[in-house]
Amino acid sequence: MATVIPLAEAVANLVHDGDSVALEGFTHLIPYAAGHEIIRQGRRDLTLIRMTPDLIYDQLIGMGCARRLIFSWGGNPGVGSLHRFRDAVQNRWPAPLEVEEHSHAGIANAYVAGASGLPFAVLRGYRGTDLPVHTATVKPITCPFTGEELTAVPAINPDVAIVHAQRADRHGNVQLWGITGVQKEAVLAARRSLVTVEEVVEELEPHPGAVTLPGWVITHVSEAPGGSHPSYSAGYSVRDNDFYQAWDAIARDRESFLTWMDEHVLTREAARP
Amino acid sequence: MATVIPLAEAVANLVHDGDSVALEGFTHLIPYAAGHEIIRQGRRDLTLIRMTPDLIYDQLIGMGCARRLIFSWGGNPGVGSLHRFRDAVQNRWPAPLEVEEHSHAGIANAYVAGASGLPFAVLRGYRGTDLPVHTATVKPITCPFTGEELTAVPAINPDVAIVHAQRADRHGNVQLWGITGVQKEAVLAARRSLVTVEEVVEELEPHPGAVTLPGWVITHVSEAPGGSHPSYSAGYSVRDNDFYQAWDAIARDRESFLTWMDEHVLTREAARP
Amino acid sequence: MTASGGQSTSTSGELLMSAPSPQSYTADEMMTVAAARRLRGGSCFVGIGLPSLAANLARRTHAPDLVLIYESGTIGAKPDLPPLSIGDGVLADTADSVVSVPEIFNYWLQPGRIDVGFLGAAQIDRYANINTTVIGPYEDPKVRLPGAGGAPEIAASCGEVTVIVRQSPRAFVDRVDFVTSVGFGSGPGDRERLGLRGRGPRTVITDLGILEPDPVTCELVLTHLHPGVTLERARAATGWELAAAPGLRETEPPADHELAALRALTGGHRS
Amino acid sequence: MTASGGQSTSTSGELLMSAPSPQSYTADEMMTVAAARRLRGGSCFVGIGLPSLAANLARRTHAPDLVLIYESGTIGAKPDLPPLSIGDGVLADTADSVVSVPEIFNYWLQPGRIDVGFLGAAQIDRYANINTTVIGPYEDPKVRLPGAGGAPEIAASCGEVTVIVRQSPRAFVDRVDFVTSVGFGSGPGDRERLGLRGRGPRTVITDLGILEPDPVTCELVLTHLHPGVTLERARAATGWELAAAPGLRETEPPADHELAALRALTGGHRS
Repeated sequence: MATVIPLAEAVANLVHDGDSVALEGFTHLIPYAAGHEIIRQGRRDLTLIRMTPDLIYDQLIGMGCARRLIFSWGGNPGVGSLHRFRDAVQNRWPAPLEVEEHSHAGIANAYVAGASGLPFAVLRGYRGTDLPVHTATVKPITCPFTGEELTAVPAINPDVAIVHAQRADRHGNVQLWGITGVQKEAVLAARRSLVTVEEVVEELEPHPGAVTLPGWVITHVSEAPGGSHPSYSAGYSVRDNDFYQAWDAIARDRESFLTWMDEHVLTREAARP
Repeated sequence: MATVIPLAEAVANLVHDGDSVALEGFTHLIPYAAGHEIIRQGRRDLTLIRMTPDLIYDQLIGMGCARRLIFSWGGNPGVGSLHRFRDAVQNRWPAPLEVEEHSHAGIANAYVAGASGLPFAVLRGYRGTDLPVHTATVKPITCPFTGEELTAVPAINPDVAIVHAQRADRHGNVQLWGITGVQKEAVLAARRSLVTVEEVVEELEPHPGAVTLPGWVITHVSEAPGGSHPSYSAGYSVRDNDFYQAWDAIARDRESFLTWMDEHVLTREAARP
Repeated sequence: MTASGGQSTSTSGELLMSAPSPQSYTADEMMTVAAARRLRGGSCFVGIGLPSLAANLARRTHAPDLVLIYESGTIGAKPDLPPLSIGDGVLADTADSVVSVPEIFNYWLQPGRIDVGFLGAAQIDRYANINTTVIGPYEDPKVRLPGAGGAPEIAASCGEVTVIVRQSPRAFVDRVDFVTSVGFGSGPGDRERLGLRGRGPRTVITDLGILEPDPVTCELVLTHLHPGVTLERARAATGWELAAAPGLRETEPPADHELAALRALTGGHRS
Repeated sequence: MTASGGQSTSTSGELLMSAPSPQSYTADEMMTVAAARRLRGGSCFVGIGLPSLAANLARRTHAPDLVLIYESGTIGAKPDLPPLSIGDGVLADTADSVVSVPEIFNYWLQPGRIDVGFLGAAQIDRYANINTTVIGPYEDPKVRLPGAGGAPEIAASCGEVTVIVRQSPRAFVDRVDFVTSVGFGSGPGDRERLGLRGRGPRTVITDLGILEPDPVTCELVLTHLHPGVTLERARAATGWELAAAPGLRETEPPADHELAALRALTGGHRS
């Protein structure tokens, strides 16, 4: 059964140097507060996993937390490039970044395999592209019935999965709705998990489109109101498009990036409700 | 876009002699009314597919509609055996019945593969059982990353899938909730599909736990209020346990079965709302 | 049979009525209480019929937090009365989460997330292999049973398996006619060789006593006799040379509160 | 880039501003209108940015029943304004159904259920292969682009593909530096050999004209020039010897109602 504890404590318990960590949330419910806490705690050598590394991964990479990135699309959605990600790949600043690159369908299925206790997943994908040339974790597989050749990707089973949700009850049962992305799969695939929530409530009322994660498959739940900003939590907040635009200028320059991080992340405490 | 037409017309359009037909609904929302219409129209040589062939398949088999059955559990839930199914297998009455037998996990994954446009699915299953000895559609497959041996089953892509749902709108968008079983997969895996519904409404209101099937993946929708009896439609009806009990005596004897079918199915018209 | 086969139907489909005990409870009540006691908490993948009754009894007595999972996709169901079918509305209405059937098998059962799988059987053999498919040859069966349902993968993937089945020479056979669900195959090492990740059947609870696999040979041996049952009677009800475990004990009889809770669940009439 | 890359960012990340046309509409408006016209109905898997704008324009003009599908899992979204991100709340709020990301790729895209895939590109080559991954060598890139997102499987599995991209020698290259999404590979027969089941790119719409694959060679040839654009200018903006199709025509200029609808979508400022 998940225990409901403060965010700083949860991150300290769950995320260690060298871990593989998946922060998921497909443009919605992105766990920014938890990512900031990882930065504050100074974690290093992480293998960061995420379908759509966006600003939070730009920040983790730029602050030197990551050694390796497993991803399928790395950009500032609706704006352009991630400058810290680019600087790491192109100039090895602040540290070299290994990349393992997939398509969305590939990573989504790798999480499905991870959640399903299977060593690999099968899809129609990658064929004819240059991805398999550079990504060793893409292999052909033959259908034992038709002889057709398809593609296999290995399961993703992160050490830790972190997601943000609308609410949880005191037993750590979690409810999220709207665009729910690949979060259920990430949590079920991981060895340990943290769910940050907008609020902890007495009882979870049924909600259309809601996905429920029972507390017994989650390690920790932490209250982090607004913890998905500048992304959004349907029913609680809207996307801060201005910040996504502003990030382009902040992150373009190493100095302005570090100054911003110092002011807005490093010297702030995690919310302690 | 699905067209909303009367049940008799929909069955006549979609189900032909020799077709493979999946009537799904996992103990809930079982499409009895559609099954009865298939019997009335006198279809023959069907390959019937269903995870849990229960009374409706007992009736189809006993009335001689089926040549072959693909299934994973054939019984009268909570009561005992299906006497018409047994009589067909043990005594070839009224006709011999070929069986292709799986586990629930195997059929569920075969539908998933069918819905996903893949020729096969991979699971941890069947190993060590006698099922693969008798079921040719179960084969070993090796993980290209770990070398581990797992099990593959071929996709199920029925000619026709038939399911029952709570409601649809006039565009044929369908909504079902409660235990939703494998119905989405069956419809998406099939070449043609029929959804019978408790009612056609002006607008589908959001409902917790609801699955929505857009009209453009459905061929026909037919109004069939009470069409899941003696199973149930959450929000509309409850399971008629007495009928499930009573069926044991009705179906045990060929004569009493035929008399019952004549009286309750053959001489009744499909509802024409 | 996990999928709704009814209350452990015998091979001919009728309920096997166990002989009344001299005690103030029936042999079936003893069996159900003994089975419920084995569930200590965590999560349980529940077959309908006797397993469902015992799991609900456990939740009503010593294991209120036991998470019940049914193959219809209901996770954390809290029925007031044991459901009549695996897909009763009460399971969905009281569940923490209802998921699709593919999801319950792929995301929940297959990864070994569920602590205990709770199965019935038509036949069980000395290595705890289970048959719910056919009596006699597959191609020309003497009795066609309902089939596998969820059982093969429950038996493979749950942390461990508990079997509840009435003991008789027809049900307890030397070798099952058809291996629907693997216990220990042909003996030690078979589960590992097959890649089955759960520990397999740890307990077989009957109306006469409790059997457990011998730690060395994996053969089912008698570890408990229910009050009033003799070793001879248990052996006469078993189709192989049933051995008694060194520490063979008598089962603790049902406590009053256990019987009261059970009878409340079965509506007063004895199951 | 299907996954949110912004409005067809150039290889250096800035928006390529096309030169204003002498007409009462911009070249980008012509491009968007021409792209919208290609969507006749059915279903469309929509990348963010220019594809999303054009798809929403089609829904507002001649194709009100066009089913928009975004990789965030929203099926049948009906946004009032084009979303800024692929996962904008408005997509979920107005959708007929919202499904998980694995489901949108596995149950909806992969089986070939979706009629048109609508993609942007950073580079495109003569066989309509698309690059959104790197400029320069992969291990030591000159420019690191966002990557594949949903594009490889959209390009493989949709009934056909429409590409919208501004035409320049940097973007229209003889051979892409990295094949992120396959058009026709190295030419005829490659899609079949690779087992790609969709028909591939049928139309490439730019700010200068429209290109289509030659039915025999699969090479992109110019079939339409937008009003005021010369063949020479289109050739100068192309990194291979661009051929004109036999029936090269001028694109119908945007109608007033098309422009009005487009400008309503972009909030008055020209996209």
